[in-house]
Amino acid sequence: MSTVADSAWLIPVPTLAAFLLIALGARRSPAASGWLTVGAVFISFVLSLNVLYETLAGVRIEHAYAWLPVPGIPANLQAALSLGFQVDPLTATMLVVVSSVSLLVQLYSVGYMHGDRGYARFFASMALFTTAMLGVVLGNNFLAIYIAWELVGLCSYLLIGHWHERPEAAAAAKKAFLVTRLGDFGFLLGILLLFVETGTLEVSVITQMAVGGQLRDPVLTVGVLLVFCGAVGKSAQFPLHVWLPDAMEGPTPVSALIHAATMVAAGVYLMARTFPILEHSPAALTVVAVIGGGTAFFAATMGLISRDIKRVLAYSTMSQLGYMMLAIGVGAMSAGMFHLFNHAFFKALLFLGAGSVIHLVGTNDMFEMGGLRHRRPVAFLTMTVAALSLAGLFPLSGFWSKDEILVAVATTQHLGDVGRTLLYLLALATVFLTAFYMFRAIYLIYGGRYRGHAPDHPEPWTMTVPLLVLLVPTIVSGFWGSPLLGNAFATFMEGHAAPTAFRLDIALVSTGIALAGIYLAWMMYGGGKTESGAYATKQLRPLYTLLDNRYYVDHLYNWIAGRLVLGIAWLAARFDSLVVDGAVNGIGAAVVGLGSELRRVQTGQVQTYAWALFAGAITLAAVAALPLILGARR
Amino acid sequence: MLPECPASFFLCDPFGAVRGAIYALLSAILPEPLPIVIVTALAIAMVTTLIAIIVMSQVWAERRIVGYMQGRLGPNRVGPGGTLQAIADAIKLLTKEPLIPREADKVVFLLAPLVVVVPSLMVWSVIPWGPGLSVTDLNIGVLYVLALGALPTIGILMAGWSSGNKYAVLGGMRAAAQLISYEIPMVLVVMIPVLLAGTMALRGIVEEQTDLWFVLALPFGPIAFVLFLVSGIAEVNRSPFDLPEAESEIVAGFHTEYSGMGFALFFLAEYANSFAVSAMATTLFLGGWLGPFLPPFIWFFLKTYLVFFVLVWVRSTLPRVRYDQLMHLAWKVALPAALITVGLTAVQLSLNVVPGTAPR
Amino acid sequence: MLIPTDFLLAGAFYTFAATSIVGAIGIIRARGIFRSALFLVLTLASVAAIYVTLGADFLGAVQVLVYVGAIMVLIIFGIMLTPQQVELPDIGGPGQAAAAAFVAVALFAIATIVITTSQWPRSTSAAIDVATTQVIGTGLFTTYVLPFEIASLLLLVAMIGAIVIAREE
Amino acid sequence: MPDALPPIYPITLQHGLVLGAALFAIGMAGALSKRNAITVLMAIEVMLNGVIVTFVAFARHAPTADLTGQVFAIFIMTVAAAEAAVGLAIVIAVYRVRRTVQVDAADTLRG
Repeated sequence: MSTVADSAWLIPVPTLAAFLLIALGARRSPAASGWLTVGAVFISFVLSLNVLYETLAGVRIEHAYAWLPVPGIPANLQAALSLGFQVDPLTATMLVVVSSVSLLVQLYSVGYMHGDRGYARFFASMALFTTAMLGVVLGNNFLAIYIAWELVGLCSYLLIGHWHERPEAAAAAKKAFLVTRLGDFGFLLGILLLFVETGTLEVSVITQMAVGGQLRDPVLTVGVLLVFCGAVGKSAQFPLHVWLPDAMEGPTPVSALIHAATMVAAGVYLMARTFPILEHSPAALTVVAVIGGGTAFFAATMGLISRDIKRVLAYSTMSQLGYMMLAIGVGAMSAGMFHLFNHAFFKALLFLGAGSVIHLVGTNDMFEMGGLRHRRPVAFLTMTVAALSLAGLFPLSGFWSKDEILVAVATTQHLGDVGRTLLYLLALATVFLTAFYMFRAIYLIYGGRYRGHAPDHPEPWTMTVPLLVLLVPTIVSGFWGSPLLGNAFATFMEGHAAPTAFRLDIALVSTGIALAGIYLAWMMYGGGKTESGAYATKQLRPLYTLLDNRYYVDHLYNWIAGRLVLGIAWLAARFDSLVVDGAVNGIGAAVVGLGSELRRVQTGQVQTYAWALFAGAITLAAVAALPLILGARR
Repeated sequence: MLPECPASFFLCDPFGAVRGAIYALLSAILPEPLPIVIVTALAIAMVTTLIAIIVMSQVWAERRIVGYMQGRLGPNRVGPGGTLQAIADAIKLLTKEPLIPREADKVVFLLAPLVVVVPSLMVWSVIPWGPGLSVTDLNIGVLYVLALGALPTIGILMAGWSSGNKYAVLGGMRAAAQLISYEIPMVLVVMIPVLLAGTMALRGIVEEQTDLWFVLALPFGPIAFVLFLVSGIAEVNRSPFDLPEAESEIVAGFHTEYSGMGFALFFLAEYANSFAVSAMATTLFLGGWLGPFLPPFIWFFLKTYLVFFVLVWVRSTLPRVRYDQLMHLAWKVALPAALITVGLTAVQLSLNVVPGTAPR
Repeated sequence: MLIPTDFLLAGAFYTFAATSIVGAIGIIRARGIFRSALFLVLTLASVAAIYVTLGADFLGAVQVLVYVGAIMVLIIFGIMLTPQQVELPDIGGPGQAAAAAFVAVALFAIATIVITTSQWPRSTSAAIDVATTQVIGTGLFTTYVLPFEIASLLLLVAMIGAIVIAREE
Repeated sequence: MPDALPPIYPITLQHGLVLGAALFAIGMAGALSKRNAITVLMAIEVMLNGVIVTFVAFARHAPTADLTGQVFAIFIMTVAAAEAAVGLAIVIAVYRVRRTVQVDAADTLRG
């Protein structure tokens, strides 16, 4: 049977072609570059929808191709170095998420980036980014995933540093690249370890070996934890989270695409992809759960005090990704993926809405906004719905997936009672914080009167339409996994009936907590008030300072890089200049003495050297042929 | 289309029939190596005679056509309609005193015309005039033609260098640069018929065109044909690519100092090459000798002279290009176009979507 | 009773071997560098003919196309672009010439002794009856695909390098 | 009847090898003794041709007809083309700076 899914490898091709066309010449026309990219992503999106449809009908595909059949390379190595793709529920879902969000964000960028000097370059990078991301999702073995994974990293570097003439943007781009590289190094080590142990890079084969018991601890645990390092870097989990807030220096559509919907989700996707391996290592599961839960809470607290709307959203993203990791860590992969699926839409919507108001007022500082509900009613409406969804209120999409995660944490078999209770409480606290900071942002931006001076100006339709389109999945996408439809998402994802059922008590508790958070935000910031926030800041000065300095993690890294490394380097330099150089200089002096005698051999004439070379070679040949020469004489 | 020629059917392949008869006769009276040697020698002699006739006919035709296009008569005094004008010219050239400049490097100066003319004549040994009708059919025929096409460059450089005249040196360098620049798209574009036919033997290429002339092998056949013609015109230094001998800039280019016999040889080589390019265009793209009703060799000559007419037409229509335009055309237009066309043809073949050819 | 093909082939081989060696010596002995280049053309063309006698028809054509058509034109261009160098004495001092001649003769002597006294596998006297082009092409794209790719890379690097080195500032 | 032939033909492997060695040796003599850098390049081409002749002779007389020798000949031609291009570029660059192409004039490295 020939299906669209059979040709799923075609999905990244249009965007790649768009990238090449822009690079090769379409860049001369910015408008053409933009619409070329949008058109290409649209094709990818349509194909992805087809693939999802077929996958829902039960199609499962895995193809591998030997990409460089070179005689002389062992067959097993060739097989390992094959590239291929698979189509399964996980891939199909991610394809739709990535291509749909990319499509809308790029449509939005056509308006948002209008008049930018690097317009064509921007779209070229975006097209390549989408290609890479689709590649991560399609790849069926670690080699393919890793190649696309690094390409995603490269594109994020290009896009965060899009305004590279600004030093902060350039620094942020470098930071993002280097920090994620740190995680990627672990990922590469993990791939190599698993390859050495199993002799293959194909995820499905390694999974079978883990299930069948050929792949055991400690290699199993160490391997998946190293792979998890890559996910920690990409998904900005503690302790490699430091790049994400800075990455907000990039254009807002970039933030929406990379830092909310797709690239950071790649880490979660990777853990979901390797979940069948991961679940055989309880220790690794615990690490993932603790890091996920910890990051969820930790990032949410930092979001409380930020003045920068995009940073609030960035912390929120880290926090939600922590949620997804937590879900995977407690063994509920489908709950994590479900949250990823919903989150992609409403977080993209929030970013694009934020971009809409930033585009209007020209600053990211929420304290210079206010009252914008009149000027940007569409953004106000859609962002409020998205914020409600993020806070987890019935019946929006966030409610269903967050609830599923909470149920999974509360009922997990993987952790002890104490750990389960702690993580559950942490998750609930995060719900409260999330509701609070989101509505703090909404009130500050849209409530009260405008505190800035920017004049009003109309918004191009390309920026409004994506907001409205994204509103639809923000409201309805949750029903796919809701108990109203029998947890269809989990069944689809895991291939059997969902393990976690809906629990009314937990739903009520979490809804109550979220409402409390919104109420507190209304109390403090309702109607655009800013005084109570300032008062709270003054009263809780030490805590504020701690949060404002982001728990001093950046300082710690700077100290490690600046002091510790430089200190060791200083010691090494002393050793080098005294001990090593002393020895080298001594030898050197001896050689100089000898050389001044021998230098007369060097005529500088290249032919002299060539003559010596040939004479030497001929002497050697003569020695080797001596028996023959003597034989000839005889 | 005529069916496969029976060897004895005189009208269909008169030369083949005669050759068969001579061979049969000789092998009856002589031991084995000699008949084939004699028959081959006869064929060479015939083609050599043919060269003289063809070149004279070309010179006459070109001058008459150009004359007509320029609204004048052209040669019309010697012989009926001026047909013997070329013979008169040849006699004039051969009886002129050969001048050798004092500054010239005499040996090289005298050798240069030979180095130019011999490869031009050698090409003729593989031209397939009809089924089974060529001096020899090499299985690397296309490559042989291309390799021989590269040799005259050296002769031109020799002529320019040895004349001891700066215009000649400049003309020689221009010619050499032009030849190697257009050689590359030429080599690439010739690969398209080779790819389509699956052989480099010229006869094989013609036979593969029984169903479809390669010029019609859409979508790349026509592009390749045009590219071949353009590169071919440049390769034989004809207008509008006749910069090496641009009178208004560098006198007569590399053959400024040649007169008499030497000039006659360059002249002969130029027309022999023009015919060879026309013949190769016919063979590679226009189905060679294939055609209905008429004997194959007639078809071959019809098509070849048609292509030659196009060359003449181009010459009298287009102005000479500037040197930078020439190089621009070679490296920035013809070469990429040829590369892309060859690449896409290969893709087309590997996907088996070439019209008119059987899937391989 | 002669076998004519073999006889002709042997005659061609000896003729072209002689011309190639004459050409090679001519490169060293010629008056003026331009003539050296012409002698090199003679050598290269003769060697191409020798390939044909050794059953490498494809290679012979490629030799003419690549060496004579491209490399030699390049070299002659180089000669023309470096004027005032043509008439200078082109051979090194007597010591250098003697040393060079000595290693060359020594090499040739050793090689000849080794070649003539070694036991070579009995060669097939029948000419190779294969479609050389096809066999070489298949070889290039299967067994030797890696060297082929590296050679392509080498050409690219050489091209870029030559442009960078020779370009006027 | 090959066995009845005079020893002068058919051409054997040794003929090709000796020719290759001769070309290589002559080229080497030229490369070591000529002063003009372009002549040195030409002499090196002769050496490479000697090597190719050797390869082709081996290919002709190899027991298997896979033409490995001819394939390698093609690689050598590739290298020769690259060498000529880069070599001439260097010669021209040197000429532009020092107004000479004599190899013994470029002796900045003399000790």
